Amino acid sequence: MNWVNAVIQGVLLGGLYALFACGLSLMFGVMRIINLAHGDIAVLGAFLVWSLTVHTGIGPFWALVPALPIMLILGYVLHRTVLARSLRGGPLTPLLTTFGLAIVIQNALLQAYNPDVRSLGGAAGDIATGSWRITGQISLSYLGVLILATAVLVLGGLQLMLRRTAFGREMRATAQDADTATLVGVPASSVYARATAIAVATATLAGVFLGVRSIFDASSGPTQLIFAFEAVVIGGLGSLWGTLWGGMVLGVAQTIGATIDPQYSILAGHLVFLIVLASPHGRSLLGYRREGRPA
Amino acid sequence: MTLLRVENVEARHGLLQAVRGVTFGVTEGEILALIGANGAGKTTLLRTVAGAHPLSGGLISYDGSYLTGVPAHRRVRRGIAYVPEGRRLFPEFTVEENLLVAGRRARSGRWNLTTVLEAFPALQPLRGRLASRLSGGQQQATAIARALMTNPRLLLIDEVSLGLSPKAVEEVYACMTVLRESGTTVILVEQDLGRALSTAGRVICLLEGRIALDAKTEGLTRDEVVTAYFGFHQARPA
Amino acid sequence: MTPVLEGRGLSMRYGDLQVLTGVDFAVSEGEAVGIVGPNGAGKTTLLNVLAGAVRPSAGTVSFGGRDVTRTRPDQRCRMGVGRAFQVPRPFGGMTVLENVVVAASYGAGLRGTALYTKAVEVLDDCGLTELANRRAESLGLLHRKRLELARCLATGPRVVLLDEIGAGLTDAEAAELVAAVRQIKVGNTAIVWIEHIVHVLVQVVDRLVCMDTGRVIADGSPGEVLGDAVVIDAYLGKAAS
Amino acid sequence: MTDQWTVRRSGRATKISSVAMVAFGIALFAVPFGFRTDVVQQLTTLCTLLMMAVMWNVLAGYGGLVSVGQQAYIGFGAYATIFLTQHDVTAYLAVVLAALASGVLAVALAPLLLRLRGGQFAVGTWVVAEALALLVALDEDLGGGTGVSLRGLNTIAPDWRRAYTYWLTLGFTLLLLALVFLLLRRRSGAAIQAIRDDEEAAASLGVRIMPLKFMLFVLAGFGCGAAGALTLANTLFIQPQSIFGVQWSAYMLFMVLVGGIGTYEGPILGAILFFLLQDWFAQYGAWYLIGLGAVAIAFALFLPRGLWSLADDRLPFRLLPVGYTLRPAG
Amino acid sequence: GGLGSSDDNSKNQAKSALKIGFVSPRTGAAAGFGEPDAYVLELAKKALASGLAIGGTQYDIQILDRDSQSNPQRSAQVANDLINSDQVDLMLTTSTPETVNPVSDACEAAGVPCVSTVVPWEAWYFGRGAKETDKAAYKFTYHFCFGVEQFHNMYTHEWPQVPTNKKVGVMWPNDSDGNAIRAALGPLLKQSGYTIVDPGAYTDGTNDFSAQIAKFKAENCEIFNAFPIPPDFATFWRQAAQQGYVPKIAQIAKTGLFPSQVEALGDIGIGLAGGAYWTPTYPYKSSLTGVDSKGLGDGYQGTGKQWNQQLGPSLALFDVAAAVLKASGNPKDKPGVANAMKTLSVDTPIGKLEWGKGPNANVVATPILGGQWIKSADPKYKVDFVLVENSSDPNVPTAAKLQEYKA
Ligand SMILES: Nc1ncnc2c1ncn2[C@@H]1O[C@H](COP(=O)(O)OP(=O)(O)OP(=O)(O)O)[C@@H](O)[C@H]1O
Ligand SMILES: Nc1ncnc2c1ncn2[C@@H]1O[C@H](COP(=O)(O)OP(=O)(O)OP(=O)(O)O)[C@@H](O)[C@H]1O
Ligand SMILES: [Mg+2]
Ligand SMILES: [Mg+2]
Repeated sequence: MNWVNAVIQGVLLGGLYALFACGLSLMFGVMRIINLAHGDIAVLGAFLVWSLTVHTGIGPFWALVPALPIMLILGYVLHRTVLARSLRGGPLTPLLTTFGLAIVIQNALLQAYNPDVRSLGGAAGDIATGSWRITGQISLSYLGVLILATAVLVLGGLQLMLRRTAFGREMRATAQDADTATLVGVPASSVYARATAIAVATATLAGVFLGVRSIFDASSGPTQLIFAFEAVVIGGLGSLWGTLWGGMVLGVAQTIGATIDPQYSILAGHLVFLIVLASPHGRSLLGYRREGRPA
Repeated sequence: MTLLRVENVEARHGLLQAVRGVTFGVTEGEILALIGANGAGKTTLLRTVAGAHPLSGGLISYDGSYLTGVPAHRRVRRGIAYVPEGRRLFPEFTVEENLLVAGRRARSGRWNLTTVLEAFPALQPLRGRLASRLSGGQQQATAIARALMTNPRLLLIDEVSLGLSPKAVEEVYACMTVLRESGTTVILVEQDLGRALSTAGRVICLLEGRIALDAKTEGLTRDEVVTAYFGFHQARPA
Repeated sequence: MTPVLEGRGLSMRYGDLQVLTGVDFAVSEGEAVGIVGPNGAGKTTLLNVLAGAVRPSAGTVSFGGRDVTRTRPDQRCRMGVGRAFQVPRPFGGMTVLENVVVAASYGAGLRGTALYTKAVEVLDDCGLTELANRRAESLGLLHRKRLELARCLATGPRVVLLDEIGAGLTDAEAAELVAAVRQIKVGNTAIVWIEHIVHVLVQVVDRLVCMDTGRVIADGSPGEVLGDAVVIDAYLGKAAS
Repeated sequence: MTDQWTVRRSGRATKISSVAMVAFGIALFAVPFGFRTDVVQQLTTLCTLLMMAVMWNVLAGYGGLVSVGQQAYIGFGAYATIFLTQHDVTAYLAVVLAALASGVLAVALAPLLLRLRGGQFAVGTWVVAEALALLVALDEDLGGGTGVSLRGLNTIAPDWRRAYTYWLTLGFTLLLLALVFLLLRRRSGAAIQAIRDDEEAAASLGVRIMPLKFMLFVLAGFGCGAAGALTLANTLFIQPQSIFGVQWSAYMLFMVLVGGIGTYEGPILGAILFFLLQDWFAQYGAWYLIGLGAVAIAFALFLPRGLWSLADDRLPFRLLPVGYTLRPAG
Repeated sequence: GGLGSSDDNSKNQAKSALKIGFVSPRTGAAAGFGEPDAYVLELAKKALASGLAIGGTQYDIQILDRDSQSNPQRSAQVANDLINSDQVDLMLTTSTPETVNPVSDACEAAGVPCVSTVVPWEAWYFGRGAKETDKAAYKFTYHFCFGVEQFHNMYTHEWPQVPTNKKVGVMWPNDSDGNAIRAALGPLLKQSGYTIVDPGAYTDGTNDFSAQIAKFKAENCEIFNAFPIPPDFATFWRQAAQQGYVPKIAQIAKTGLFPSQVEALGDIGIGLAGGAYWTPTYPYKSSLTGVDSKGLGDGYQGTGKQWNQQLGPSLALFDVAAAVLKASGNPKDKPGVANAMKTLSVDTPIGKLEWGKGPNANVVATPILGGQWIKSADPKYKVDFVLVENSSDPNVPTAAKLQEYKA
């Protein structure tokens, strides 16, 4: 029974990882920007939503209604002002930019909100603590299911958008070769900017769920970053569906590891990640699309 | 009617001036061959017109207005298409996706996926293949087809026949004739002098970034061209 | 004459796409072989197999009588198989000279003065002396092609595999190239040269091979092959007729 | 024609500048005799930063291997030192052995990690570092998650202890700089850059890819291990979460990119700049960090090739003879 | 300057100026601990503005305040800079082993006296390498803080206030506090008749605790005890609520120190039991500033924030500093100052600290009292902390009895 519960909780946890990884996957897998500021952007979004809930008294999910557009605009502007220019500097320059951005956001939040911890869980009410009790040992939390459902919707929607729509095609074209994309009429920088906007908005979503699930303060951003990166890589760069699976594999690995012994929880996730990378099958299955240069 | 006018255009790569004060005009429906030795500045000139390379002096006007400050993707929408040197296909796209991405914001016109594939029958069986897996000549054909998808009024082609088999060259030039008939203006860079002279109505020869020759192809002798090429008279090599 | 580089029964498939089908190919010391064929015929793939960039699905490759089918490309290069890519692949961040130095020091195993002499010589042969200290990424396409050739020659090969190094050259430039390639041949190096500009090719090669859809459809003296009706139909088109 | 040209590796200016740099490096050994301990201590810190920057540059700048996990070796070097001192090895000897052990760790990890590319490599190295941190935290003898202090240096008088640590750090720094120089100066230098630009083309010219990458990877492991062990000798206390923390990689990235990636001198400048920023402004807390971030962004936007490019574009000669130039003979 | 001549430096310095270094986490993960430090520093600076008269000499006092960024390497670096560049005469440091241990190590190695607090003393003393048998492991570094004993004492007096089955589910992480507690508190609690259900050490930053929750539910642990970092506890506690684990006593340490951490939990935070090393109801006064605990709390609340426990020990550090400098007779004599620490006795807001009597020569073990988080009566604040148990220091009044935790 414990094992069944571990798997279920792992899948739910995977939803959170996937959601967290979504924006990263978009930027890292598709646009090839390793965004070190992703976690901090998520926390920024959480703070924004927190401020909205405090000042207006609405619940965190309602607060998303104004917050998401704000973050979309922020992402757009971020790209137009900073990222676009640093993309021209070579493949590693965006890394430096996002590193700078990460510490700027983190410490600006620290200045603005002081080091107190915050949570959105209280304001979310029952959703944060309620659950469906399946048996004495197994329960499905409202929140976990909501996160998972959101992850499926967001990642699935973006995956469809990328693969099936003309805008998605333009985005992938821009990622492969931005200069040439402009030569076939794609407004590359605005495509990138829109993609960044989406990434920032999904980060906000993830940040809010994180805030409902636990607590956050200005320095919480980086803590989940590695799990998100792992999810992206396990799932294969460039595939958002893959990221969803990657998140779940990681989540289940962690909960099963914890069932064996709590200290193996995170370690188990890392080991599964390394095993996937090490196995020739895993690598070719997941990595060929982007990284292998055909002979 | 003059479709494109290039006035005193200068372009540089860092300290190196690749195009120096080039002036010429192209009338609608004309085919212009741009020739010149290695490093003469042909590619740079075309890229400047397409908006892929910054202008460091002079003006370019197209269809009655200046292009200064117009980004490359807008120029495409106004009808300037460029087939880059080295093809530059999107390697992770299939042939079809390569074509479609160019067609998305295209002007309307006769070219669409169907008509383009008809013009390049060799591409038909390759539709679903990744561009990175194409042979050199297949890539070249795709690159030209991709440019057509934007329904250009002015088509700039760098190194037209590079890598194409003789038969494929035939097809491409046949297509060029079709284009002219439909009123499309073409500027092509071509090293095969014979081809260039027989297809184009006019030829411009660049020498170290300057125009060394600008003439109608009718009545032009090979010797005149070769002289322009090297800046001095040189016997045709055996 | 014994073949230096020989492929027997070479087949290559990508997924369900058969790119080469039972190709036999050989080139002897000092011999120059041209390969022609329509786009997508499998010429470059054949070169890839010979150079070791891909492993054939079936068949063997031997070099100097040794089976090298499973030998890595860098090993084959050091053994004496030089290769110029169809789409040039310069090391953009390095100067032209440094590009050549890599080839001469690793491919040919030269050191010190011998290395420098070789580099200077190869640059001069390929007309790149003027550009020697330029970063390779700043070269135009045709200069890149020359650099491709220069690097290939700098590895001190016993056989060179050239893929469309002459494409896009003007007549005069082509003449220079022909002279340069003839020079290679004088040194008893075997040459395999893919080129679509047939009139340039025939000035150098002793033998011409025509491929189509992964098979060799003609093999013989240039005159024979170019006069072959099958070749005209598949490759040359009506221009030749 | 051919004898009119020759290949040159160094001009007179280059020779003078390299001799001057070597002399300066050696002169630095005398610092503890002439300066206060705080200078010695700060130079030690600077040297460890410098080692890290140089090593990261070797990997990312020359080898194209962007690692986010070099802290694995930093942490390993530090913990190996602890482990050895716990087994009665003298502290300074332990530092040297720990650096070597980190090199061995790199040898062990290379088969797994070097097969990865680009983003996979970056994340893969990071995960390895995290996994190592967790494994170390499981070991009670090494202090578990609590952290552990380096005992055994306390017996030496503080000034001498700092001087010894400094000399060892400086020695390692110069050794690493010399190794990198040799790597670049010898034919491997050009080959490494070739691999970074295009692996397959490099292979087609006879370059053995794997051994070279392996060499870079092991060198970087060794260097970072040494930096970690010396960090411990300098700070005396470590804790798995921080010594294996990803912030090291972030700092390396900062130093290398701000200084100028893929150049010999850039990371040195970057390390000095980072050190000075920290030294002057760190007391301003969050504002300092905001400023640091702003500096990073400003460099990315306005000087993407880094500080060294300013000098490089203006200097008529190279400071170090690592390149090749064609010059008229005579 | 240079090797072997470091003595010159102190001679060169103006005789009458003393420098005190103060290192605490202001940014990074532990920034919450450093939050009240700015206020405390103000108080101390004001009190020391006119300097100190020691052995007939009037000394100017300069306090050098540094941020450790919650990172050991950074802590060591700032400490070394303070020691070497600024040549501080005394070092003070507080809050979490990440900051305190490296600073202490740097001071010990350099021979600079150092006083520290807010790290359970075992994690400080043994965590830095002292053996069980060492009774005076350090020459220059001194510490005051609670330890496992105090927790044990508090728990065994507080828990009986609510009837339970004496089964304790514990969440002790694999970090400095968790390990110290597991090694020492577990056995003590067992001796006192409690059954410990320990699912094992987990790693800080774990995102799912269903395994532990399942175990606690299966074993019916009516008491729950945890030493987690705040985000882990929040995750755990929400999951526990989701999965229906409701103990009668939820005893937390390390998290729930500050009102914001409890507030953030919403309703499920009300009723959590925690320990306190200082509250404004402590009947003690700072010997340096003359401020009493209530004054300290109110003064801080005057700046707009609710009081928190850090105020007491932080101010106490300055009390100790002033006292030991005076006691030394010659504050420039570093070994002399360190020597004076051994027998120092000083009044602080957290009580009288007396070295030489504690568990060892370097440490004073300070009391920890039991309290519970309740809904605040003051409309300005959401939650309030009331003391329910005071056996470690009966001078401090309790305000209520422990209430059973209700979901
Ligand atoms: N990216 C670059 N950086 C520096 N110089 C460049 C760059 N690209 C081209 N050049 C130089 O500019 C000049 C003009 O080059 P361009 O490519 O326009 O000539 P081209 O006539 O197209 O030559 P080709 O026939 O080789 O394609 C040449 O000297 C070339 O070396
Ligand atoms: N990696 C690959 N995966 C799948 N198909 C491939 C791959 N590489 C080549 N092909 C296909 O194999 C066929 C032969 O390609 P190849 O490059 O050998 O042709 P080629 O004779 O060199 O043509 P060209 O004259 O146009 O250069 C082509 O149809 C090509 O699309
Ligand atoms: Mg060109
Ligand atoms: Mg080919």
